[in-house]
This record gives sequence, structure tokens and C-alpha cells, in this order.
Amino acid sequence: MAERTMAQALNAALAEALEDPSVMLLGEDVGTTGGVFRVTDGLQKRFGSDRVVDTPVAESGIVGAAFGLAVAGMKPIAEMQFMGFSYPAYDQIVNHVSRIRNRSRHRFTAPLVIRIPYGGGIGAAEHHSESLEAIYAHVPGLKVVVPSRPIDAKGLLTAAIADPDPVIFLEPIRAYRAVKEEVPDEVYETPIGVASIERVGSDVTLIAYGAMMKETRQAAELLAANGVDAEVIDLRTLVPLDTETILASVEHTGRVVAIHEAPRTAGFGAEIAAVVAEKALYSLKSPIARVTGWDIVVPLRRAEKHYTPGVDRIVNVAMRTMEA
Amino acid sequence: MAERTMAQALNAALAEALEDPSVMLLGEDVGTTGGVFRVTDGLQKRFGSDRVVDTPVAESGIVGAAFGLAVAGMKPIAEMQFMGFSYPAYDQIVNHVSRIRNRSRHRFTAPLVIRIPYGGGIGAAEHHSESLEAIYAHVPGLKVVVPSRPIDAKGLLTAAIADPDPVIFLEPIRAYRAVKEEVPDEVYETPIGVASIERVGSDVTLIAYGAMMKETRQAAELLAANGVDAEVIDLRTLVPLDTETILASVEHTGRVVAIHEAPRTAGFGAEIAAVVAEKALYSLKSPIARVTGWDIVVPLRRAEKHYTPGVDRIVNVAMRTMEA
Amino acid sequence: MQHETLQILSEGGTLVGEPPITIQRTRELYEAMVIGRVYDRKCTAMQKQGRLATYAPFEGQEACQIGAVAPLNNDDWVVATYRDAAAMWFAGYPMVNLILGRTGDERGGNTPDGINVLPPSITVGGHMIHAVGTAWADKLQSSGRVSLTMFGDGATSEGDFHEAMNFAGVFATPTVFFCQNNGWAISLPFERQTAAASLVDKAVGYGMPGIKVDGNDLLAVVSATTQAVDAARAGEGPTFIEAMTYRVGPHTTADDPGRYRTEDLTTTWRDRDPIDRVRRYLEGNDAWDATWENDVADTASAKVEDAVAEAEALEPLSGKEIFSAMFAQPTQPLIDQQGMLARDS
Amino acid sequence: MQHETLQILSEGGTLVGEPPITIQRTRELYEAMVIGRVYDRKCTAMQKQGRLATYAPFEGQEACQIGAVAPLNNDDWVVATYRDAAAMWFAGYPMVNLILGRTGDERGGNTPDGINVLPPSITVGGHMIHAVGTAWADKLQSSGRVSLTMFGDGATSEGDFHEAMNFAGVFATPTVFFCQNNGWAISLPFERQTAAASLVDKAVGYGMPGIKVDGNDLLAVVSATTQAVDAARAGEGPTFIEAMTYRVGPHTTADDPGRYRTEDLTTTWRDRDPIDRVRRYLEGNDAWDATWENDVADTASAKVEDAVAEAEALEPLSGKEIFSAMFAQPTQPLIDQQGMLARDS
Ligand SMILES: Cc1ncc(C[n+]2csc(CCOP(=O)(O)OP(=O)(O)O)c2C)c(N)n1
Ligand SMILES: Cc1ncc(C[n+]2csc(CCOP(=O)(O)OP(=O)(O)O)c2C)c(N)n1
Ligand SMILES: [Mg+2]
Ligand SMILES: [Mg+2]
Repeated sequence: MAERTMAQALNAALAEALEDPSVMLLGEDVGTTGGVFRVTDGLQKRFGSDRVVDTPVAESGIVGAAFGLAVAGMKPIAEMQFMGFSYPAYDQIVNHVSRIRNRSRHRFTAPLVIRIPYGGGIGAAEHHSESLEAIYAHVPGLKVVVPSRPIDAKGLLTAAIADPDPVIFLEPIRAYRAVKEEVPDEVYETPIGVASIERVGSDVTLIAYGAMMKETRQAAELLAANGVDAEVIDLRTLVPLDTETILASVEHTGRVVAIHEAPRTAGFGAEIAAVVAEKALYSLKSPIARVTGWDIVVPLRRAEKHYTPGVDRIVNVAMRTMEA
Repeated sequence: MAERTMAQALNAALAEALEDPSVMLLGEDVGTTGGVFRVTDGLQKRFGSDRVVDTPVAESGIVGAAFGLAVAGMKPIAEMQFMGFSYPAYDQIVNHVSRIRNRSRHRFTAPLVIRIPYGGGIGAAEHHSESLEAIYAHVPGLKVVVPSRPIDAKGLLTAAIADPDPVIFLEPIRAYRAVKEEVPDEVYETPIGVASIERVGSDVTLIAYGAMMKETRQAAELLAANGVDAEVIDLRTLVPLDTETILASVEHTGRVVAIHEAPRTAGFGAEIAAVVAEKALYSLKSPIARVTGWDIVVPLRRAEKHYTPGVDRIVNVAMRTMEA
Repeated sequence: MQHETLQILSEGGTLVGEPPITIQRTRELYEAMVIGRVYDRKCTAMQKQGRLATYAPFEGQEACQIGAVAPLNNDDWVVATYRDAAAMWFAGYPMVNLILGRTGDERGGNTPDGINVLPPSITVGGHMIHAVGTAWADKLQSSGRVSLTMFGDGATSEGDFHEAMNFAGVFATPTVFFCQNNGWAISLPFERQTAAASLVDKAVGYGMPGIKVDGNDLLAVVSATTQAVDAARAGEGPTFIEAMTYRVGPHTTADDPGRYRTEDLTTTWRDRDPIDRVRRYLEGNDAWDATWENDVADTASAKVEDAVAEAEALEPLSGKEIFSAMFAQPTQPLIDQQGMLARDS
Repeated sequence: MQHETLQILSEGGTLVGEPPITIQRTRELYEAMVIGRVYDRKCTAMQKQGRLATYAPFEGQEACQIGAVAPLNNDDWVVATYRDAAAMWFAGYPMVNLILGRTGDERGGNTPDGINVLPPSITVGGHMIHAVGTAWADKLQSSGRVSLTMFGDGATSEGDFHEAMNFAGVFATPTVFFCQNNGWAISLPFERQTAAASLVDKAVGYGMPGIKVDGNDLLAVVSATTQAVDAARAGEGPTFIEAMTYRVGPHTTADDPGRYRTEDLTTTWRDRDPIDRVRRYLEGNDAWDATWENDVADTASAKVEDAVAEAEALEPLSGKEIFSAMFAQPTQPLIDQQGMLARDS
């Protein structure tokens, strides 16, 4: 076991996967430079430029070609450079990748993984801070996975690559190098569709995923200092959603705060709220709260702090659920 | 006043709007043929092929060009032939149309209307029955409007064209010719952002929009026959959402069923549930219910009936909220 | 640029170039064209009777469809459109699957094992890049397979066409791009689709050879595609083919061509019928007679009727089955939703 | 296809063609190039100090940037990219706006009234079609304006490039497509971006004239763009220009070009510096001396420093203000959310 950042953990998962000759990586600048976040660093040198491929600047082409490669038996892992640049590929993802199995009643499948760095917090340019995971979570036929920490990043990516169906794999940009943790050297899978209870608590359930787990964990500590015992759930997978873990938690805490940096309206927090309001209403002691980004374009560097939910917002909203 | 179908009402609104020389229509087959649904029938003859323009088959190009036209002072109304063919334009819509006002702090704006026929129920081919309105509702900077009946279709389209910001205008395919109603001949606007209470009731609030209003209205009648007095809300606008009308209704009925034909997970029904669970929890007498399409590709003609929520499903679910 | 249009059979059915195939093979392809036409007319009729959903007829394009796939091997990839039923069938996609798809049944897309014909693309332009992907896989796996993708003039306006051509060029994939320029994209005439004189003018911009061919001339189409397929198989990369043709019917059974084109134009093209042309050629070579024509017609009818009967005998997918092909294993949300459907309706 | 590369100034600064502008005008453009370079180096330095977000330097591309916009009128449209700061500035976009944008402030995008330069495009390839739309509007309104769009070699691979070129051709819009082929798209060399010999080979596929030009030759660039702008203004439709150039710096301040190219290559291109070339030309025409050069340098510094000071003096947008430019009038949800922000943080 070695201490690794999430970027390193992902790199390790990719390197292990590439031992299978049908696995290939494709994307803009993934080869020679190892990607803008260096997640694919060193892989082209090791596995060759047929297997780790720098493509022209064309996201729809990358996903469309990966689709064909997958249909023909390869296991492509496509990278979109930032979520804001994945939209040109949206048609390929929605109209083809997610559907070929159903369209052909299992005869053809496209088990590719699309890796998409997402989220803000690094003061980046426009389009570089997007968090529109809901536009993928809403599409039938896709699985949507979002690790929050190195150990899960490696296990979930390995599981995504092994999955027989297409997986949208969202990588929280500001978590790439934020922390290191012990990550096993051997190959392992973290199961898709299983949330993780990171902290057991009895007063309120904080539900988050990806980069927002950092603020959520900190909020739980602060709440504890304020005498509020928060349970913390890291969803890890948005689709298929682990409703069992969510409901079990809410049934004993009676209070929920859903947290994400995506815009509020029709964000994934709404789905969490809907599931709870349908299945655990009688357990609720207070209204379901959402702490989210706003329905605005993520502000640029100088004003971004007003957008991303901070620890203060999570704590204040959670405290309010206690008063209700 | 004349009896008109929704298609005719929309045609009338477009014809009136085209009296303004800055208004233009563009899309595939909108001119010579009057569109696949004949919504633009006769308009090219009347206003000329510079104003009602048949474009090459390129949705991103249509929206991108419309963006430029709008920025330069025209008022373009772009048509996507079916929602399933709007995804190639998703990048233009999300990354440019919705944002240019914010990006330029009001200096440049793109007040275009994007008309998108959506929804199933006509036994169409793949991609022709899509209902992914949530992928537009989630994007900051867009307004999303969905008429359910001829009179609103005309008024809302007129309001959308007059709106200083971009509007995604969703036209329910199976409502185009389903009914006729009296539609005023003069120019009028139905305000964007205001829901309509179609039926006052005291037991349960049924919330729907677009094509699903038909089944929802019928369900309310059936429920009445069963002694359940349903209040029926036609949202008409998804963004900005008229939460006031929703909350006022739930406060007096205490029960909610959100209805759409879109897939369930992260569909717009989740947003409705979230708003209610946050703001009207204490009024609730039973869990918030959703009646939706499933998380699958809309089945083709022979099995489509299993997908689209029918009157039976709405009634059964609403009855269950009464038992709770 | 000036591009010659490759022609081998004159409109009168006489040779003006080197035939790429034997008379015997030409007879086989003729039979396939006739079967295609019988299928096509049957589907149009069935649609009128409400037995099929919207149907997109290809009458007039039979030389393109049969000629494009004629040089392929059994396991080559074919990635084509809603209008390419004859091509798909001739490449091994069962007729019953084609009809099932048109009745509105996902099982139409269930190509038999061993046949690498993808279900038809309904979106315009998105599928050509798939044939770049499949070809790329074959190149990496040294399988010797090629990928043929078929599309219309309208499809060349989509961004995905461009990305497909570019990727094919850069990665030198064994892909054959076969464009049936039938002059129309629904109501849009070719002259409004592009300002280029010819679609084949686009090939050079991708560093790719281009061939313009008379799409109503079976032998010319076979010659062009054979050349492209051979080059692809030899590792020489992709080729773009523009086949000039015309659909004499409506865009689909829901379309009224009277709104956008004259009957005269269509009549002109009816006179250039691709099947008639081959018939004249065969006749001129003593390889056609009325008895054989009748046999061919009977075979065609029998084939088509059998397929129709088989398709219509199938029970529609049940409420349970519509959930069963989204993932390899249904996810919990889907299992729950299946339960809701059973419970509430 | 073989395309000649238009050159007017040899690398040594002597004329090998007809100069499109006077010496006096050349001096003005020289000054603009120098100001561009001073701005560029200042930004790189500021980024290192943490005063700017990532910055995309354009050193080596000054002849392209100034030459491309030189023939424009004040109110023509310019739709360019993150790397085109000099062009945008020379077209009237204030330097303070450019810097504000780079500090991470939306107000950088607030072009003054009367100047039709759009905020820079950060996505690659999506913006060219906007210049087709603006030009189309001008055509409909007979305003006499033209639209210039600037982009890189990488952008030509995006589907939107194709749709923009096609629309411009079909609707004959007064759009000038100016591609700075600087040989790289981040780490991808031109040879892997396309299999075409030249990007200008793409023009014919859209029925559009194409010009290939030495992008480090100010006079050649001015000549090409003047020709294109004149044609557009005369109603003759769009032109595609490929300008061969090189960025001598990194892709952005976050990039390490050592990972993908040799220092030798860059040195070769440094020796072809576009500013030096004009200086030699002016010198040879007795239109340059060290005193003037110093004056120009001083003006440049003053301009840049003033803009920096002005940008940095501005308070960041407040929590309230981030909501205020999404719509003409804030919607109720935005008003509510503004309230939540104030309440909870
Ligand atoms: C992405 C997309 N946009 C629009 C449509 C609607 N549509 C169906 S066929 C067609 C015209 C296609 O023309 P062409 O490519 O020439 O093929 P043809 O129908 O002539 O065979 C259009 C616009 C579609 N199916 N997909
Ligand atoms: C749609 C999109 N995809 C990817 C990126 C990331 N990206 C930024 S610049 C760049 C390379 C662009 O190269 P080129 O067009 O040649 O312009 P240059 O940077 O050389 O000026 C890429 C891939 C982006 N900004 N937008
Ligand atoms: Mg066509
Ligand atoms: Mg470049």
C-alpha cells in the first residue's frame, strides 16, 4: 500500500486495466502529456500510442469512435477534458452509447467508460467548473459514478472498466490532489451502486458525493462540536442509486440535507429529496433541505466563492433542520 | 375567435410574430413543407425564404447560427425536428445560448426561441418520442415552457418570442392535433412562469404539464367519480417554476402526485417533490408520489403503452395517497 | 473541382467501361435488387394498412444499396440508415428483423450472431463515426475486416460526418464512406445542402481519396466499392464515395413530395431506373428471359411474405420485457419500476 | 491539392510581393504588434505572480492577430478565442476588459457599446458558427458589416467548424474564417489533427475560396484578409484563410511544451519572429529607428500598466451581483437563491 492522491489512484487503475490488451484510452492530450490533470501520465510510454491515443479535438468523434470500438470488442476509456467540453458528445452518449444494448436486444453492447473531470473550486475559466451530472443521471442506460477519495477512485474505476455497460465516470477536479490516502496496490473493485456511510450519526443525514464530500465531512465535524450528530453518506454512485442506504439512514435520523455544487433546479439533490419524500416521509422530523450551487453560470475566479456550497452553508442549513 | 388545434394556434402565433421584420424561423423543412408537423405551414410563402429558412441538416449549426443572428439583433425562432435530434445542439445551447448575457454582463444577448416537439404516444421510431425536458430545465440561463393546450400554446409562444432571454419551447407532439379549442384571433401573451389551476379540488394535487395534461385531466374526472376531489395544476412553465401556486395547493390538499412521461430518475417530478418536501412538508398528509415514464428508452410502437403513464396509473397512485 | 462520374453501364444498358463482375454475379445482384424492390413496395403497402409504423422507401436506389455491399465479406461491418434496408438485408441482416423494426419492435435490432450489421441509424449523421470505431478495432486486432457506412447527402451537413471523416483519415481506419446523394434531404434539395459543387469535393479536406459514381449504375457502384473495400483491406485507409441517385418515392410514408418537387423531375429519374438498366444489360448478353424474371419475382414475393408472416406472428414485448435490455443485469431501480408498472396499471 | 503559401515579406524583411498597405500603415500595425507582445509578456508574468488565472500566450502569432483585423471597420464583428487578445484589442475590445477576464471577472466580457467584439470563446470550435449568424443578420439588414472569426488548427476538427463552414457557404454570409495554424493543439501536432495536407484543402468542400498564407508575414496576412473582407463586403460570401504560424510559448501557463516538442523546433520559429520581420522591412525603408522603437515600447508599457491598474482596482462581483446577469430581469428562483446565499453563509 502506498499513499496516493486521487489522480495517482486513477492512474494506477488505468495502468492495471491496460494489462488487458482490449483496453485502450483515447482523448485529447491523454498520451504525450498524460492529460491536463496528468491522470494518464506515463501510460502512453508504457502501453504504446496504439493503446493510449491522442485524438483530434472532437469530443463527439471521441465518444462515437469509442462506441464503435466497444461494439467491436475493445474496451475503450474515453476522456473528456472537462465536463464543459463533454456537451458536444451529448448526442452520441444519449442517442447511441446508452441505447445500443436495448436497440439490439443485447446483441451489440458498448461497455465503454467516459471519464469526465467535473466541478469547480480551482478558479478556472468558463466551462471548466461545470457540475451538470444530472444531465447524465437522467439518461436511461447509463451508470453514473463519482468517487470522492483516492481509495474509491481506484476501486470504482476498476469496477467501471469491468462493467458490461457504459459508465459515466465523474472525477472531481478539486479532489485530484487534495488529499493522499493509503490505496491498495492490488487490483480491487469498489462496487457500483453502493453508497458508503462515512460517519454514523443520529440527528441528521448529510448526503453528498464527489468534491462536496470534503465540505460535508468538515461540516459534520463542526456540527458535532455544536452538539449535532450527523450521519454522512457518500453516494459514490448516482445511477443506480443506493436508495436502501439513504432510506435506512433517514429512518433513524429523521432529517436530511442533500448537498451538491450543481445548480439547484432539477439537480441530483431533487432526486434524493424525491426518493425520501416518497419512501420515508413518516420518518421525517423536518423539511428536506438542499444545499446546492445556484441556478447561474459558475462565477469566474474572483467571485466563485459565492457559488460553491461552503462548510458554513451546510452547517447553517443542517442546524436549521434541527430547529424545525 | 376560431376553433384551433395546437398546431394551428402555434402557426397563428408565428404568423403574428413574423409581422416584426426582425423575426425569422429557421430549421429543417420548416419552409417549403411547413415542417414535419405542419406548424410552420404557409409561412414561407407569406414571409419569404429569407425569413422562413430551410437549413441544412445540422442542429448545432441551426442553434449556433440563430445565436449569432440573435446577438446581432434578429429574433430567430429555431426549430429542432424532434427532441431526440436536439442533442447535437446541446453544446450550443448550454455553453453559449444560455450564457452570453452573463458572459458579457448584459452587453450581448441571445433572445432566441428554440421550438422542440417532444414526447411520445404516436408510436414513432426511436428518438422520436423523447421527453428529456429536465436536461434543459437544469441549465442556468434558459427558460423552459411547455403548453398543454391550444390557447396557451399561442399565448406562451408569443410571450417566448417577446422574452428578452432564450426560451426552450417544448411542444407536445401528441397534443398538436388532439383537441381544438377557441383561440383568440388577436395577439396576446400568456405569462411565462405562471402555472394554471385547471381544476380546484381539496383532496390531492395532481401536477403535470404538456401532453400528460390529457391523462391528468381524465384521471381527475375518474377520481371525482371515486369520491376523490383532485386539484389539477398545469405547470405551463418549468423554469422559472411557479412554486407559489404549487405550495398554495399542497397546503390545502396535503397530497401531491407529480406526473410526467420523462424517465423517473432525476426527472422534473423530482424537482416538484423537492420543492414541496422543503417548503410544505408540514402540510403533507401522505408521501409525495411520482407517476412517470421509466428509466428505459421509450419502447417502440408495439410496446409503448407500457411506458407512457396512463390514466389508470395516475388514478391508482392518487388513490394510494388517499389511503396513506 | 471537376470530378468525373464513374459510369460502366450506359442508361441504355450497354457497357461504357470495364465490368467489375461476371454476368453470373450480375444476375445474382439483379435478383437482389428485385427482391429489394418487392420488399420496399410491400412495406409501403403494409404501412398504408396500418401494419407498419412510418416507412422510408428506397425505390430508385437499389443499385446503390446492392452495389455498395456486394464486395463485402460475411463478417464485415455495415453501419447504415433507415433507408438502407436492401443493403442491410443483402449483407445478412434478416428480412424479418427489418420488418420487425418497422412494426415498432426492438427485436428487429437483434442481428444474428456472426453478422455485423448494426440496427439502422435513425438519427442522421451520428452513425458514420461508429464505422470508424469498428474499423479501428479491426485494424488493432488485425482481423482483416472492413466497415462500410452508408448515409445520405443530408447527413454530410452534420458535424459528426466531419468528425468521422477526420478520424478515419487520421487513424487510417479501413472504413468505406458510401454516400447516396439522392438529391434530397426530406424537402431540402442538394443545392441548398451545400455550396460545394459535389460532395466528393470534401474528401481532399480529409486527405482521403474520393470517387463520384453513377448511383443508378450497378456495375459502376460495384466497381467503386470494390476499389474502396480492397484498399481498406489492404491497409490503405478510408475512401469516400458519392453515388448520384434519386429516391422516386416520398421521404417516408408520412411525406408529400408534391410540396417540394415536380413530378417531371421524378419522371426523369424513373426513366433511369437502376433495375431496368441491368435488365437491359443482361438481355443484351442473353442472360435474361421472362421465365427467369418470373422465377425471381416469385422468390422475392415468397421471401418477403415469409418474413412478414414471421414478424407479425411474434407477440409484442410485454411490460416486463421492456425493462430487460437496458443493462446486462437489471439494476435495482429498474426492478422497482417494473414492480410499479405491474402494480399500478 | 497543391496550395501556394502567400508571402509578401521574405524572412529577411524584403518584399517578394506587392505590399497591400503603405509604410505609414505598416508602422501603425508594427506598433500594434509590439503592444500585443508587451501585453502578452505582462500577462504571463502576472500569472506567475498569481494575479491572473491561467493565461494563453500568443507570442509568435502577432502578425496573424494584427493582420487579421487590420482591414476591419469599427463596427465589424470579431468572434475569436482565448488566444486572440491582440486581435480583439486592436479591433476595439479594451485591454482592461481582456485583463479583467483573465483575473476571473465576468465584467471582462462587457464590451463597450458600438464595438462588436464578442468575449473570447473558451470552448474550441463552437464560436465560428456565431460569426455566420452575425454575418447573416448583417446580410439580411444590409448593414455592410462583415464578421471575422479566428480559431486554431485544433478547432477545425470539431463538428461545429464543419457546420459553420457549410452554413456560411449555403447562405453566402459575409464571414471571414481565419485559422491560425500554429502547428499544435495543446500537445497534438498538426499531422495528427488531420490527414489533409493543408487545412485550406477543406475550403473547396464548402464551395468557398481558400487562401494559404505565411502567418508570420504581416503584409501577407493583411493582403489575404483584405481580399476576404472586400469580397465579403461586396456580397461575394465567405473565405477561408489558413495562416501558417507557431506559438513559441506554452499552450497556457499551465502547460509544459517540453513534454511534446523539441526546443529546436521552437528556436527555428523564434528566428522567424513576425515583429522582427516587419522591423527589418521598415528599417530597409528608412521608417524605423531606435528612438521611435523606444517611444513605441513606452507607449505599450503605459497602456498595459494602465489597463492592469484599472482592472485590479475593481472590487470583485459581490454575492448579489453574481445573480444579476442571468436574465434581463432576475427570476423568482434566482431572487430566492440570492436570499439563501445571504442567509446561510
Ligand atoms: C440528427 C437528426 N436530425 C434530423 C432528423 C430528421 N430527418 C430524418 S431523415 C432527414 C433527411 C436526411 O436526408 P439524407 O441524409 O439525404 O438521407 P435520405 O433521407 O435522403 O436518404 C432528416 C432531416 C434525424 N433523423 N436526425
Ligand atoms: C470543446 C473543447 N474541447 C476541448 C477544449 C480544451 N482545449 C483548450 S485549447 C485546446 C486546443 C486548441 O487548439 P487550436 O484550436 O489549435 O488552438 P490554439 O490553442 O493552438 O490556439 C483544447 C483541446 C476546449 N477548450 N473546448
Ligand atoms: Mg438524401
Ligand atoms: Mg493550434
